Amino acid sequence: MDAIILQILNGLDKGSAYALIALGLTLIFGTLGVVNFAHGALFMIGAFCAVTLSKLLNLSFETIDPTQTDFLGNPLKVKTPYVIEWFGMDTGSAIIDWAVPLAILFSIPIMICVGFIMERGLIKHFYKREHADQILVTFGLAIVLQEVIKYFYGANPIPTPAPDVFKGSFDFGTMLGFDPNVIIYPYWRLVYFFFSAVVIGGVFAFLQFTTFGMVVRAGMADRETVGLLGINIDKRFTIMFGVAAAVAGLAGVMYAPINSPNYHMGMDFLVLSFVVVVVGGMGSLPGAVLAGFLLGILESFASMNEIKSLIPGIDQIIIYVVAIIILLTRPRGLMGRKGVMEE
Amino acid sequence: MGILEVKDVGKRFGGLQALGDVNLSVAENTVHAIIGPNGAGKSTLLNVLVGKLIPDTGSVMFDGQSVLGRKPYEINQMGISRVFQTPEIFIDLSVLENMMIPCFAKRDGSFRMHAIENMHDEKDIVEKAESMLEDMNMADKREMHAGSMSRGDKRRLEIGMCLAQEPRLLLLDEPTAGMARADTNNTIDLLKQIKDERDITIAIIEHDMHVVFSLAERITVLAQGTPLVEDTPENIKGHPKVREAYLGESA
Amino acid sequence: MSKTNMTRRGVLKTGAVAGAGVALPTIFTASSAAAYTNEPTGGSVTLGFNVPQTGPYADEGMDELRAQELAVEHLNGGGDGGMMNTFSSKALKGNGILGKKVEFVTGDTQTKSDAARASAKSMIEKDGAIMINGGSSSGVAIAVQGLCQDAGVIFMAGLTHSNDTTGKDKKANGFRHFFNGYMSGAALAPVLASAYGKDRNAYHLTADYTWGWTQQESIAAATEAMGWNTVNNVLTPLASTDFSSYIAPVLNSGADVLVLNHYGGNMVNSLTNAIQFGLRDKVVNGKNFEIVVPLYSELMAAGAGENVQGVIGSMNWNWQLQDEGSKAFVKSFGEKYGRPPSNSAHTCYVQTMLYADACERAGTFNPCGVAEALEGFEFDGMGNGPTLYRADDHQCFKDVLVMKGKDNPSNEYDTLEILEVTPRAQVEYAPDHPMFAGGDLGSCNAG
Amino acid sequence: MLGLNKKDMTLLIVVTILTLSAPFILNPFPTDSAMAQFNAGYPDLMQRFAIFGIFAIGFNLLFGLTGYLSFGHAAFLGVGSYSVVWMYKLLDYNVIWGLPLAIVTSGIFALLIGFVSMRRSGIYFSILTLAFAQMSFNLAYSVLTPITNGETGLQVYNNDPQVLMGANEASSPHLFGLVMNSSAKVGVGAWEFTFNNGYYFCGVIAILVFYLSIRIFRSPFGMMLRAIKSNQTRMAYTGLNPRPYTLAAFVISGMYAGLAGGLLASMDPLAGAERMQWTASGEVVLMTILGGAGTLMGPVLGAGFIKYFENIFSKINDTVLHNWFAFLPDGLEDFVVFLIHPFIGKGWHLTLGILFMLVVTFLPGGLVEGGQRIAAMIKRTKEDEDTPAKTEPAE
Repeated sequence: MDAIILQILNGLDKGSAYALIALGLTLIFGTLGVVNFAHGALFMIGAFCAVTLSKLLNLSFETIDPTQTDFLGNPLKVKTPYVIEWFGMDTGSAIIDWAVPLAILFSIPIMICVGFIMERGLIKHFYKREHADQILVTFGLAIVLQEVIKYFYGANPIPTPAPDVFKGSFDFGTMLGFDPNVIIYPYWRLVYFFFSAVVIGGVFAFLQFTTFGMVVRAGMADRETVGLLGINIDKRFTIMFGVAAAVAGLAGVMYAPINSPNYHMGMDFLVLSFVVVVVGGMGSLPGAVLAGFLLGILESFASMNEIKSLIPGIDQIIIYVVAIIILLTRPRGLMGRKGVMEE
Repeated sequence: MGILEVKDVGKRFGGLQALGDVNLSVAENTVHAIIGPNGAGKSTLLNVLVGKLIPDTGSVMFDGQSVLGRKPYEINQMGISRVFQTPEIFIDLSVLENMMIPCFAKRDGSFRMHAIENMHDEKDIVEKAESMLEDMNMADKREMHAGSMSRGDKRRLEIGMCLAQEPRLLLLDEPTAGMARADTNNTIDLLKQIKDERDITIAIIEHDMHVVFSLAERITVLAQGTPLVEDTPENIKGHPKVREAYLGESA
Repeated sequence: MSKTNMTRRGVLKTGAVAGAGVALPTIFTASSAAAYTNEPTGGSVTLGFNVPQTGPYADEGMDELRAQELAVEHLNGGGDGGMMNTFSSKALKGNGILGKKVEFVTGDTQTKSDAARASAKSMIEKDGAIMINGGSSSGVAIAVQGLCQDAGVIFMAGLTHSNDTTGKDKKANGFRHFFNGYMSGAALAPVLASAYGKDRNAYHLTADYTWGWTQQESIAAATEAMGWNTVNNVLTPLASTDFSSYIAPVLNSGADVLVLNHYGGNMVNSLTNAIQFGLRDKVVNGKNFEIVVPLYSELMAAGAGENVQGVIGSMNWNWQLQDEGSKAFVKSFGEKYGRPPSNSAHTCYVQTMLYADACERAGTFNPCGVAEALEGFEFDGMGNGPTLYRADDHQCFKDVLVMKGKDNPSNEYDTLEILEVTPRAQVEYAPDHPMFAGGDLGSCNAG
Repeated sequence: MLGLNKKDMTLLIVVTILTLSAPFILNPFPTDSAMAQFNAGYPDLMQRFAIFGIFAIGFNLLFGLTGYLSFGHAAFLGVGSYSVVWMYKLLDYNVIWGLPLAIVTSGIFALLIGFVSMRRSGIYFSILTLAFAQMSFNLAYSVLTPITNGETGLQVYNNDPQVLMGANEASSPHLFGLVMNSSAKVGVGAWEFTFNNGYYFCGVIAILVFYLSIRIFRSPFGMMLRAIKSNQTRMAYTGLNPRPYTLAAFVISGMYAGLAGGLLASMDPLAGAERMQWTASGEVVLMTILGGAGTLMGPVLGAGFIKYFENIFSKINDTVLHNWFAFLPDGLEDFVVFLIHPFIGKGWHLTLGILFMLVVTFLPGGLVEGGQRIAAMIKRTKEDEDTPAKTEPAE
């Protein structure tokens, strides 16, 4: 029982990351009809926004301390971050400590700009092209983006810790009457879960309750008609691309403390996020969220020892098995519309 | 006993009764038109006939065999060909290739693996396709990209492709919809010619009364999913019920 | 020049193909006169450095490449000579190898067996490389080692830690300086026992592929011999990025030690995840919960950041060692590149030196001669104390370092501290030890 | 001749001549010149050109003709390789046993995967094939290690049965004694050309399967596949069942992939699990689109293009650059090297990514379209006529 609760928690947390990435992907697909293989790269850039802010806050000046030596035997250069110099030890280190949450604010304008530039500069020329061409060009873009990041930050993962207050884990077990340490969950992962719930809720509310969102939803359903009404749908779609990029970026910022960001983390999530989107149904926002959580939970269950001992290697393939079963029983994924991407 | 017998066919979409107790008999070697206002169930009926939809109740017999539950390609192989409202042709292929495909389908059935032969070495197929193009007055366009033709030519090609299969029943779904008057007249002439020259039954769904009365020998009027009346064109013209249900609005 | 594995019949057939297929040019030089693959004929000799330049291990590959370039510089008499001054063998004179200037070509393994073999082949076939050096995973090392055996060149393995490299998959043309899973276990177990006590329950998370299995087997055997109990061993998929679902059940299993048999990105993520769960703050069975990472590297430690603090693991070498050889190497590397070398850089540097030295001593580049010179070679002054290249399996035997994550690192390179230098005698094993059984060195191939 | 029309015959002859003379064409620079870095005429890379050419030709039979985009073809490549290496282990190093088996096993594998995946179309089909291939890769890397030797890759050990192994038989892959990795080198002046048995073996097979693919393109079957890509509705209402056609195309292209995988193991007797990974499937997709999907030559060009980058650009390092630009004054030399540095050696991915974007943006029909445009330009200037270039559907 405790193990199951634990894995449900795990699954919800994994699922929230999957759902966030898939949400942006399916948003772009649904509005623009573009298969964006560079979406994982947007997630990665988001994580590197957190890395960059953390590096900026740690920008230091050097003073030479003659009492200590470095590895070559020269006097050690001691680095002091400007932030600490300016704001004093306490405030300064607190600001550095909170780099990741601060990066949320820092990343939103950056990601929206990245999204705008991508859409206006490249993607818009591919609306009328075949999906295969879209895949190739966005895949090329993904490679370019990750190589640029690699050029500046190297291939090694860069530790980007969460603020100190979120260190350690919360003991759910004692709340539910289990022994201590039976059901524990890290604070930061709980934060991630609630954060993604808020972002997902925000996106849905935005589409549901604003005029802008209504037009976009209508455009997703029937682009020509909305165009005929004299509404400049293209401009709105550009904005939607920015929003999708921001959602992917936020997912990345908050993910940075969970796993140290590296330049290929986007590719690691690419296949998975496509599976999530397709299982949910291409172009369906609720489908993407549902499929994200479903696959997250099933993946967590598959990694339980009890299940692994029954079916060896099941955790290696569970995502794909589920994808195959769902696509064969529900032809257009969980909540897909007919006629999307079937030509 | 007609070549096509529709008995008590009903089809529901959620709360909407699209078809209710449709009975229809199409006699062999006639031109039978099905008319009716928008939403009368014409398209649903057509989709049932070609196997795209399965009705909730009733039976559809073609030449004594049931078509229900069969896939569209199987029904086609039984001898029913369909012409679509918007011409459905292979736009990426040449006109001759378009015409060769139904010839292959007629000769080889629904699947045959002939991956090594050169298609131009299939003399009987090429000859048949070319003579069919002659019949359609399209011989000069044989090397053309089918997608680059005018709409009227596409329609002509599609009808030719259906005829190349030597079907016993040709279903036409508003064949002149969206056409200019000249093209419409050409199509009427073509269909008349087909009717005169070939051993074929034609069922036509049409909105344009000019087309219907130029071609049809029998007319069924469909309204709200049920046949209102079936008769000859002359009688239909004067039928009060039809005037009320249909002609009145459209006139 | 290169004709790999040419049988007599092969020559005839090839001649026939060439004769039939193309009009032969008037100037025909059949170069089958060479005594072995890529025999250097001019004034220079070409070494092939095959390291990951793309993919997750690219930074490690970069560091290996730096060390190899440094070694070439030293061999050609440039720089301060580095370890050439401390090396117990004095055969190298700083005038290249056997009087020939050393040149090198590089290839990208991408950390994939196929790509690594392709780049090694291109260096052998196209650039005339006489040996291949480098690499940063066992799968790649074994694949390239097999290739070099077939092609008739020497393979000096870089970072490869699987027992199989010099066990089940050992080859006569392949040599490994790096330590292995068994040695990690043998070095770690006593230290772990004294640090954490003999009554411990270990929970293993193991990367689900060959290297992970051999390391897990080695560590479990060594710690069990000290009295530890292995509670569970869970295999984790290679592609995992999030290990939370494997780590969550650990606390409730009765285990009080978590052993992470992961490497590279897997290790960084699994350790980071384990620290997030606060495992090291917990008390289980009345003892502090501990985490062990059997194979450490500097880059992994840097990637995991403060999460490595207090975590014990093992290494082949570390720049903080204070022997003369290490100091000389760190100095010349640090002055050239402004950073201390990693342990895989050290291995690649030493391997290049050892190869050059063996050529000098053998008086030839012939792989069979070089192999003979390396087999049973005892040396010192290369940073690991007295070292033996064992003839039976081409494995180096030397001291192993037990490391611990530093609590207060002073800079980004100062993440680990040396806990103990385990003497060579303690990590030695018989060539027919069951974990290494099943292989066959075969005989050397000169092409 | 050979059942081909004049135009196809010319193409086949040109391809044959190019293939047979590749050792010359690919080595245009003298061995000791600075440009020798760009020579591709060494056995391993030439073999890869031929093998990945076969892989891409096969993939194009599915994707180029039917439009079904498979993301799982690498699985068949892997199955082919494993089959061949197993035959080495059980029988002997003669590739005659393994290659037919590779084609058969990959065909069966393709039939199973295709039968399930072909129930869906569009991206749903792509994801199904991707799922099957990733499952194969993950299992081959871990649980199936007894069959695949996991991370290390399947290889021959001295204690393998090898029941047919003769006393004097070569201990590396061969065809009845024709050892694959033996070569003859011919020096002509400053040039040196390598003639490798393995390359000619792959080359001849590549020509054969290229010929076969022309025949399939021109056959009624090929026309049916193009018809499916063009209009599935008309297909069904013409009494044709699309599924057996697409399934047959899937199986044929799977067999091509299996043959390519088998040849990889015939040139180099090791089968690594990585060749089944999705990135490997993605690579063949890129090759085909880059070269020009649906054309005869496109996939071959795309395969050559990508393999050339992978093997040649990745090996250019700073030292090489400094050698090239040594003639420049010191400061300028460093500056030029600094500018080029990010794009070569470890940056070859970046260059490839940029090229993908450029090609697909400006040449929607791939490299073949580029060639056609250049040809049309030449023609136009020659004839001095302003007729728009007509794009051929299948050329």
